[in-house]
Amino acid sequence: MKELLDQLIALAVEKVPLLGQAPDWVFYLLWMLVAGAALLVYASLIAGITSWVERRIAGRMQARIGPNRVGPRGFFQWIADGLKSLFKEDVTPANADKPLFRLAPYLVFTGMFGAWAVLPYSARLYAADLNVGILYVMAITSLVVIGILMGGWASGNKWGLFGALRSSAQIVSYEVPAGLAIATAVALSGSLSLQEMVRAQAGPLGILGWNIFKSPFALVAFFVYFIAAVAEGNRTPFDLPEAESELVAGYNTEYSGMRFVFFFFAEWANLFLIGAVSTTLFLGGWQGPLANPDTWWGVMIGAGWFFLKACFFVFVLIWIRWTLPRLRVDQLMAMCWKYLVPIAFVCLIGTMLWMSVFGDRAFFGLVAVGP
Amino acid sequence: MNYFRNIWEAISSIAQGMAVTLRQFFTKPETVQYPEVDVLNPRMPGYSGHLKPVSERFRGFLTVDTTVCISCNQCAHVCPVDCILVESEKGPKTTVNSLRPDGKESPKTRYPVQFDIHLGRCMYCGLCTEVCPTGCIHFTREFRGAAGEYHKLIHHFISPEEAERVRKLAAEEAAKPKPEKPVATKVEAEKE
Amino acid sequence: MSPLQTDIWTLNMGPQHPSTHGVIRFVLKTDGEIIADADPDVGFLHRGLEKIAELVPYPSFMPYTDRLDYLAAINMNWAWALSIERLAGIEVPPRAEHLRVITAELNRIASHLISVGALASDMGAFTPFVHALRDRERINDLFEELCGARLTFNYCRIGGVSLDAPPGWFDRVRGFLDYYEPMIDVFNRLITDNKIFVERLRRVAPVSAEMAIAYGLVGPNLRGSGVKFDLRKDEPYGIYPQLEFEVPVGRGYRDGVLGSCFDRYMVRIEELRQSIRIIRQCLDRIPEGEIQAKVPKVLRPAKGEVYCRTEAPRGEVGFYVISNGEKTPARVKIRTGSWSAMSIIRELSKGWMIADLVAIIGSLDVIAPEVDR
Amino acid sequence: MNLTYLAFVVMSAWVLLAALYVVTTRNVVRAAYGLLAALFGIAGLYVIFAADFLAAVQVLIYVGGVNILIIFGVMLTEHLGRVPFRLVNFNLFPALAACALVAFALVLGVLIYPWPESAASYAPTSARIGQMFLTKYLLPFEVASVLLLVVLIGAVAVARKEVRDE
Repeated sequence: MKELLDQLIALAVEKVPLLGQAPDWVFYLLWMLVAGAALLVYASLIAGITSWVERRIAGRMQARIGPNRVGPRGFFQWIADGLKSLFKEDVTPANADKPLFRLAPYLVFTGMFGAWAVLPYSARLYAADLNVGILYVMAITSLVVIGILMGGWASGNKWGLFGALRSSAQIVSYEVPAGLAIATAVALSGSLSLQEMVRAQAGPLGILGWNIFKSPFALVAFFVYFIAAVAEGNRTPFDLPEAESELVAGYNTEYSGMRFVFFFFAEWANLFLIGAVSTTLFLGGWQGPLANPDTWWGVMIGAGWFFLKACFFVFVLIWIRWTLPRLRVDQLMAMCWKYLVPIAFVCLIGTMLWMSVFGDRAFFGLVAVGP
Repeated sequence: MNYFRNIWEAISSIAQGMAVTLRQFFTKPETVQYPEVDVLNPRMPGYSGHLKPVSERFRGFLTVDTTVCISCNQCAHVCPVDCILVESEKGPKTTVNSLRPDGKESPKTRYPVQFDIHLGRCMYCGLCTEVCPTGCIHFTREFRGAAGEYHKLIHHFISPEEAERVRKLAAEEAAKPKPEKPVATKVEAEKE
Repeated sequence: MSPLQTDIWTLNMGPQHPSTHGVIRFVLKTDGEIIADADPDVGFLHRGLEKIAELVPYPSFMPYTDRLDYLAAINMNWAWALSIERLAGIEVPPRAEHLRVITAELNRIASHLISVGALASDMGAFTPFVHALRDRERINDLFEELCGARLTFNYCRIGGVSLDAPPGWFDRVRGFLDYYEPMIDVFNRLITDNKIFVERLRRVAPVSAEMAIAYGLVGPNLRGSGVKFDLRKDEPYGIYPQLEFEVPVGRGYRDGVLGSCFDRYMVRIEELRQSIRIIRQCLDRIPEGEIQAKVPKVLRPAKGEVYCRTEAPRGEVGFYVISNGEKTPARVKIRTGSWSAMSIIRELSKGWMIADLVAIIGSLDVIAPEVDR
Repeated sequence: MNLTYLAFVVMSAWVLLAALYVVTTRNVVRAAYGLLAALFGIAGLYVIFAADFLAAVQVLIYVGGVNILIIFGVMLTEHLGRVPFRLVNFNLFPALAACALVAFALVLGVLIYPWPESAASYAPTSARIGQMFLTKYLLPFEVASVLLLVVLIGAVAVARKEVRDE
């Protein structure tokens, strides 16, 4: 990939006059723009298709069909909806704080898509590999809560403000168990970089090295992380910020047209993000049978594994959403502080003890070989 | 102990619920794809769910067989929303075949010159069909009634020409000192 | 330390709000999430049904009773028919009585399905609502075969019912019951047993028996508070005395508080089973015969008045009818269950959260047309 | 003029403008959001100085945590922060004096400290930070932990008292 790019750049320098004299950072900037655009297209595609998938799955779970008119089995429904939203009137309430109201959806969008830059799609397929990758993911997604808070407050609607307050309380709280569960995975992998974490999960069959198999505590930590991630993503059963039966639509009550779509695209992009991060942290990322970071086909198979695992999580998330009722605010907090946080602590300490006793050998390897 | 019981209950009950939705996920949907599935066909070809087609007794739009209507006005009287308007002229006396199962014949001396049913007002209660002595007003299974303009919801069951013809007939009838049978049979024949 | 100074917010919940079950408006005063006051503002759906009743003849009011509570139209029809039958002293043939019980109990199942489904959907789980509707759709099919309508049945008549069952209908009802009885368990697995759902309801807004009686709660809402009062047992009408069934009451299901939202919900779930039991008995013993008593074409009941109450899915529905010998009633007063349920919401919701208010409205099963009439 | 320098100038200008907005705007909520922008800019400066761990943590803690709480608090003030508040200047001179003192201290610190000539290498810093915390800076680290614990317990105590008052 890099070689191909270098050749392309060389070709461009040769053909385009004056480009040869341009400083290096021009190329750097161009490369970043291209990578960013590619990532954005990929993420939008995933988010859009997820919106269709979710509606189809929801339909079938409710004995309905779901969208099936636009294209084969309604596959292009999301494009139709996107186009429709583009043409819809974009209402800004008179009582709104206009600059903040307009800014909020973009913040949400940026926060969600920023995290996509460091996802380890495969061994050599990624936009960036930061050595604080997982911290970056946590940090950049906190923009989402700011966007929600901003949008909810700026729309000048009390229901919106309610949603925003609930959302921020929820996300700030659930960052704690999520962080602790992530720390468990970090302790097992010994790195903050997502690529390194995935590489550390290599093991027999490509499966047994996964973090959830390395220690029983990691398995629990995985569930803790997953629940906390669902809560941070404002999905049912933690969808209090936009609880439609209580708060009309929560923080996006006043949004319409394209801005509304930004909120929702971010939500659907978040589904894949939750799946991807969970996969990376606990389920071995692109590790899997036949995945090999050194050959190109091994890399492609790895990408397939990663995509498959993430999509499985997307399905589980949708499945949960269309089954469960919603928690109440105090129950939400009780669940976080009384259940998830202590359990996450136990997992972290337990994993460390486990590692000091058994080393970071795989759980199943341990069972088979004995200590 | 309660603490762990709570966790266990939460996990098991959520798993149970998710099993139910998953089973539904792999079951065929029940939705009727309405314009594609012919719901008036008893077998509803193309549909795989469990719902029934529009039944025989379905209370769709009202329709009137004006040839058997004896203009007794009972339907208009019983109608709770006054959606039926009947005006009639006195004409030659005949007997008509009623649509009722007993096939009872009713004497007919009045002929409707206007029979309007306002389907925008009608609440499809069926009281009019029950009081009708001849069964001329009855339900159809038709339910597709979208209209672009409001006045199109008022169904006129007698055309102006027909009303004009009946009026003429009634005027002739009124001019005569005594009604004669042959005229009436001619009317019947024409109508058929 | 002085407590934090907090502002009271005034919020407008409704008339266009996803969980008000029709057009009802609440003016909420909240302290954060906690409700200080929920002032119900009703009347958005007022159609003047009581006045209409004075203007149309006795039989012609029947379709209007469908609209009184469109989720339980048969029960409303029956209440009206029964009132006039008592007023005019009309005997109803036994086959018609059985048909009435079968349809009314089917309708009770349909209505309770909406109620429990809507409560689940208010709790944020939309799928149970659709699953409930899926089963209700079959009842609608049965009704459509019987009387031609799926919602506003207009099936009962003064002195009987309008149509006899079509051939094979009873078998199809039996088939539905065989299908539906296990579905209650499936539904329970889907939502009733759900830990989140139970926790959301089991201790929320308990109504004590005294309070329930004081506010005149009726039907499942009253029984949810542990008061065993069912007009089908305690003031029997129709053929209910000949039928065996139990009256489920709230008993603090799942370690909850007696009379909480979950008790009201569970009473409805249990009533589904009882209704099935009643229908099965009726199907076994339905006699042949007339379905309509001899009623004069223009009904002019003798001077007098009657208050007749029946047990509808939302509790007691009573018609107070005064006749002065004309073909239209002189005065009709309708008493409905949702009205009293509505009156308790203000008292009940104080100190609970907005999310609980939704649960309270849902568990009381308030239906706007019944409130406003 | 290389890219790092340009980025530094841009970032600094961003931080300064945002900070200026915080103190000049009359809308409390917007001031909180301005603070957010400033904190974000500081994280950007950390990135430029190759302090990757610090940058991520800056965003995580200050933007994702502290600032949200500030906004949270501000939004709950009366009338949703729509009342523009006025800067009354009777404290102008003491404030100026304090500012001058702080500025003096800062400038002095900048001038005295022997800054490294070139930017540090872009090596991962998290491991070193961790080692430093557990060796050289153990005492300040633990003192800070205890302080945070005290704050946490205090917050719980305050919150509980209010609940009892109700």
